[in-house]
Amino acid sequence: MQNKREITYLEAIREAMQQMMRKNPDVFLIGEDVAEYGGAFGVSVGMLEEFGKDRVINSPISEDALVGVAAGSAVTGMRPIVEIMFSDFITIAMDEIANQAAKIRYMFGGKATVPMVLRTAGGGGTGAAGQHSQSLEALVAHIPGLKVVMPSSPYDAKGLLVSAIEDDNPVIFIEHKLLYKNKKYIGHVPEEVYSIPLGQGDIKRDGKDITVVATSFMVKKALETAEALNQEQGISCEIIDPRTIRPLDIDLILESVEKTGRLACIEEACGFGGFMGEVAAQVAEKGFDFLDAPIKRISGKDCPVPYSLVLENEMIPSHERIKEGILSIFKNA
Amino acid sequence: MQNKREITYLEAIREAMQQMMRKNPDVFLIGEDVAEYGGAFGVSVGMLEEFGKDRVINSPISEDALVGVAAGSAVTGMRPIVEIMFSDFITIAMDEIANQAAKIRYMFGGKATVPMVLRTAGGGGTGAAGQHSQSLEALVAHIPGLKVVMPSSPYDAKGLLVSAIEDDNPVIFIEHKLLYKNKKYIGHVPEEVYSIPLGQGDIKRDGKDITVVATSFMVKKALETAEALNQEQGISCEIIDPRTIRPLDIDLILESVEKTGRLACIEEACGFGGFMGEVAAQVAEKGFDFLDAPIKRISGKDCPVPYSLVLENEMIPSHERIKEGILSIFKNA
Amino acid sequence: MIKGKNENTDYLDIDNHKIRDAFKELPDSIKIEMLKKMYQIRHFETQTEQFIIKGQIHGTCHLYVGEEATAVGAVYALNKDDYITSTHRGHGHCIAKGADLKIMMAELLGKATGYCKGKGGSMHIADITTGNLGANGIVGGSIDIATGAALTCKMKYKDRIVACFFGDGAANRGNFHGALNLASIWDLPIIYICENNQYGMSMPVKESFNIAKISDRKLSYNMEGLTIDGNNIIEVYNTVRHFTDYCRNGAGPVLIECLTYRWKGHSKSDAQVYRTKEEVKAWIEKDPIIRYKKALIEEGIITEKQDAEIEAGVKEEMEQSNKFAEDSPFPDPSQVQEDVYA
Amino acid sequence: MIKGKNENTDYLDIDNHKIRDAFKELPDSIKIEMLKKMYQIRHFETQTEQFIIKGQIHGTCHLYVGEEATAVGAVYALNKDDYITSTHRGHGHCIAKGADLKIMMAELLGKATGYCKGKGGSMHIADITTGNLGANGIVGGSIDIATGAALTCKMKYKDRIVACFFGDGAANRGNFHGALNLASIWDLPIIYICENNQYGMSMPVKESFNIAKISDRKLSYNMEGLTIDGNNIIEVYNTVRHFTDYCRNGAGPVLIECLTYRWKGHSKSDAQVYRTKEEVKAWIEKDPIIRYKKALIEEGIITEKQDAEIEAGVKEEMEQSNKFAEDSPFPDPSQVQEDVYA
Ligand SMILES: Cc1ncc(C[n+]2csc(CCOP(=O)(O)OP(=O)(O)O)c2C)c(N)n1
Ligand SMILES: Cc1ncc(C[n+]2csc(CCOP(=O)(O)OP(=O)(O)O)c2C)c(N)n1
Ligand SMILES: [Mg+2]
Ligand SMILES: [Mg+2]
Repeated sequence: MQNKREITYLEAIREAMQQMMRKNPDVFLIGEDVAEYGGAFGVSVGMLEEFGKDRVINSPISEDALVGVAAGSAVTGMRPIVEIMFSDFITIAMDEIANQAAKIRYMFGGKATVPMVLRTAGGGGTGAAGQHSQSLEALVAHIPGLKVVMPSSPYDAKGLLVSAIEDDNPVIFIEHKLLYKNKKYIGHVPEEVYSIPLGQGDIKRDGKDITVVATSFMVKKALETAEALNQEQGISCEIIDPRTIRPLDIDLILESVEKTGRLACIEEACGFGGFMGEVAAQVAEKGFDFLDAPIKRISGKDCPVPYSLVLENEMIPSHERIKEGILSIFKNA
Repeated sequence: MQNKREITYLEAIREAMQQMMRKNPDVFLIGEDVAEYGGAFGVSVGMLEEFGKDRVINSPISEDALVGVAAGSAVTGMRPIVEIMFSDFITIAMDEIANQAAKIRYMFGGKATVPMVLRTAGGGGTGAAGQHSQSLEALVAHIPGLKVVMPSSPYDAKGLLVSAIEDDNPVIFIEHKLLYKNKKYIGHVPEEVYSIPLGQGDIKRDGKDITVVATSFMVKKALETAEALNQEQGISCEIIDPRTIRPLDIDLILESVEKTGRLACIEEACGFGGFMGEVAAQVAEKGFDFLDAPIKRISGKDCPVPYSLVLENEMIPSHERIKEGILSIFKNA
Repeated sequence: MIKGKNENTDYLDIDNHKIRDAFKELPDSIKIEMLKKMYQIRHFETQTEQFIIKGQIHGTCHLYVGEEATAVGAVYALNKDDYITSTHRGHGHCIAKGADLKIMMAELLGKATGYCKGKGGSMHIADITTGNLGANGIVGGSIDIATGAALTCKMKYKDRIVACFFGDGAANRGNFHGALNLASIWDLPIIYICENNQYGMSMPVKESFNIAKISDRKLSYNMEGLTIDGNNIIEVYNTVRHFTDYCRNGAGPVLIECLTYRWKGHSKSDAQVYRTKEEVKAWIEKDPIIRYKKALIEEGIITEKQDAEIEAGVKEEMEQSNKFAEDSPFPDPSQVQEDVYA
Repeated sequence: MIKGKNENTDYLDIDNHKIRDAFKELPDSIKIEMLKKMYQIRHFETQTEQFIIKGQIHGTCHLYVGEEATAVGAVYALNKDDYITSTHRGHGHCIAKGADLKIMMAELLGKATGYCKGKGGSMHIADITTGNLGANGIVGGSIDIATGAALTCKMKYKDRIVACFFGDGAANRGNFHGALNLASIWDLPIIYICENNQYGMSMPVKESFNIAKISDRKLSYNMEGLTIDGNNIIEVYNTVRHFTDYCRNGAGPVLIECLTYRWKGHSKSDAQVYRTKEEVKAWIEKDPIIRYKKALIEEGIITEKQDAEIEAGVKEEMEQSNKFAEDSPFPDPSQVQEDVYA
């Protein structure tokens, strides 16, 4: 059946770009190796052939200038999608992202728009070590003027990317390398263009005992762990994927915590100063009375992402660590 | 009396640099306009004369290369102090800070040290608008491998800078523009070299009703507000200045919250994704049972720092807003 | 006054480039308007300095006094719908491109009627309607933004080009390198105008560069470029005008270095220990306004009296601008979080 | 074989530079050692590829096959206590500078006995004891770090210099520009060695640059520089050797471009759609090892048989390295948070 078509996360992202580029001649893709090579992860494979080299543009290795160029083209009427190969490299363009793109509108008194999307691949698990595996969403989530999206499924990826491209603000769109091609995580994606509003979270699993907020690839690990917890311990997890971390759908989280009384936050990023601190803090502020137990964050350990598989598995939250973390909340209460 | 000498925050910082440079020929100062000009805020005035241009080095405007050069010189045996004029510009050197300096030791398996200090001026209140007024400590606090210091008094500034220079890790040392020369905030600073351990918070005011964690210039506003609250409402605030936000002296905070049962967190940075989220989250995790009321963060509003005084005053936490925030905790409970 | 006029040709020899003397073809009215713009900049800045001294300006300002020929000469060589990007020292570019002095001054005083509704101040004035994509508080911050605007021109507005102003200090920023490389490989229609005013804050060009001419950095990108007298508005006009055609024809980017000088301190608080009074004086003697005015009088385009009238008119305009700015209301604090998102 | 040997002089003419033929003065033992190093690199990479295919390497690797002459020629021109910095394609530099193959291979397999205790992997091998300040996963990431090391040399170790390797792609990074400018204004003792292997990942140099020679970027910093045949180890040696004296004497930085080619795909997963098989084949015919070996045989320094023995010895050494690496234990997970801070 056509409307049950299942595709990968990568294909969903590509389809969103293709469809939006067909619709609107102002949309174009620019980044390192996005043309013939199809991007380091193959997301744009085939797009050069369809859209030509004027709309699928290879860039030399100068992330700072690249993002600045995207911002400049956006201010003057184009709608660039700029691909930064690894999210670790947003550090190179951090001035252009945080001081320029994010602030232009405000500083100009609302007299400009910067409709650009910065797509980038985050996360570890690939043995790429400290400079190619980070989850740096906290760096951009902190900056007013940006929107930050972290889809965890093909369906969300397409709908959110469509919204991001249609949005008149700079949007940082963080994809996860382990989701791109993994057949285990394919999902239904409608062929037509559809959009998911930025700022709307999603309940990925209904539950009643505990609210689990997770982002990106951790949504998958949380879902898998929730099944195990349900079967083994009879614990029912409600899993919330905020999908966009700025703006954050805190109401959805609060409603859930009101129901469950417990909160676990799961992120791949280093916990200290990580984004889930914001989620925890907001719940400790606005949902304090709902809480029956301390909030628990399960995060990447406080070190760079190591190379060796045994160490990397230790650094990034594992199913085991997520499970223990969730269980500890019940023990504590 | 000599040991009651009172000097400004700026003088304390300069003295720490001077004394450490006299002691150790490997220490040098490098940054834009640090020589004849004495740095944009005058912190290094006179140092060129004492140490000469080989140790007080003007840099062209290339913050990325500058920080990389500092890291490279540190790895090979020097102990650079690099001044980044405004903390907003760390975004330009974010790769060098977060992907290089912070990670070199870990990625090399512990076989290198990067003893450098990056001094920079943060905060608003000077009408310098969106790109010269930010409080971006959250960006660096999130990165393992860095230490992050935010002194609020002349005494702390000197002792912490001495420690930072002696430390074998990259230290981000964030000063506040409004503290530099303000006679209101001068304080006693011993003439001899002394150090304050990085990672040790300080109780700036004893109190029993509420714990107030504040950083940098907000410590001053919190102290002033606490006096007013005490006089007007009989509320006794305990004010904790973590001084270094990475490593964070969470024990000191928890001990205080255990005593007071209440927590307010005050930061100048935008609240969303700001560092106080980490403080709040940690207390919501480890000190949940101590809390008698929701945690309250009082932060910069979620927008770039605006230019006009009336707007800037609205964006940055004011005495009034701090007071109301603290009072709201009591109303809530 | 015009350097290296070639005998028997229509071309001027400027830094070994053959440049057409397009200035002489301008109608007198435009030539006079250019003088007026220079006065506007000069008096706007003088007034700004007064407001700083009187404490009416909350932040800092970087004054363009002494550099007027560069902004006015370059901008007048552009078409109205061409883009410019500006710098922290941006009042001059902004005025040259047609900004309203009242609205600018209101912004400096932090008023709701200012260009940025008081949110940006001196370092962030933009006027998209006149093609001014804005000042920038980050040194060099607009270099890649301008390059992006040039990409838009190439993709969408094929008859437009971009002029990107930046200082000598900015030419050492990393994004300068990345952006000029992009412009060169994509043949973007952009004129990079480096205002070499001899210092980046306190850092002399001779210490921050190891090359004699910043425009020689064109060689890293195989682009055209040259170094000109930025205090000679006719030379600036002719040179930029020459390259507007070049860019508009798709021949790619250009790097022009304009030698000039800032008369005032770098910003509000600058003891100027890094330069001598003699040096400043020598440059003040090369006042670009006086030079241009004299040229216009020599050529019989205006008289001394007319010149005085023009300047008086500008002063009068400044009075009105000041009044408008001072009388304008401050923004309402409740608006602080508006305009963050579209 | 040696380009442009000047008649009646001791100098070679390389890219219009007069370069002394220092190679000929080397003892045979060193000339042979250089060949051995090239074989070590070649076989280390071949073995690495095998481990990748067999799935024993968790991350990615960037192989240096085909570029051996550049690393070995350059490093042998340095003193032992000079520094180098390397790149994501770093095995060659590391081996040339004297790293232990066993410990390197252990690192690639993620073992506790590796250079980084399994924390860094291929892209982060460093060996401070041999003066190797490390590979870098950030393209161009080591350019400013190397420049900082050169500052240390100038301040503290006046007899040392730095050789900074980086790719063509890296020469477009912003920090390349900032760092070369700093080195030039401070006269730092550093040799920037751009390994132009024709591509940055899939991006051909002819599309990412608008200039014929990357070494011409020296002009932006008024530094010395030239473009040489990076597949000719003797030319690389002589050129770098020439400039080590220059740098050590305080004459400032140098930019050398070595023309070379990577035989393998960019990394683990590269379909190589951006280049033709013919092009690859043409470059394989310029195999730097075969060229050097032939030269040594021609000059009577080794025989075919000795060459075969050297290679066999290297293969044997690789066997042992593999065994060491495979037999070594993985790090203990409990160590994951060690080594973050000193
Ligand atoms: C990236 C960055 N670094 C430093 C500063 C502080 N700063 C403001 S203006 C200036 C000097 C700029 O020199 P130049 O580009 O020559 O412009 P000029 O002021 O001479 O017009 C500096 C260092 C800044 N605003 N941005
Ligand atoms: C700053 C940065 N951008 C992008 C990448 C991804 N990447 C890794 S290697 C590479 C190509 C590098 O080209 P070059 O410098 O010529 O070195 P080569 O691989 O050819 O040896 C790219 C784009 C990276 N690691 N770092
Ligand atoms: Mg200047
Ligand atoms: Mg290459």
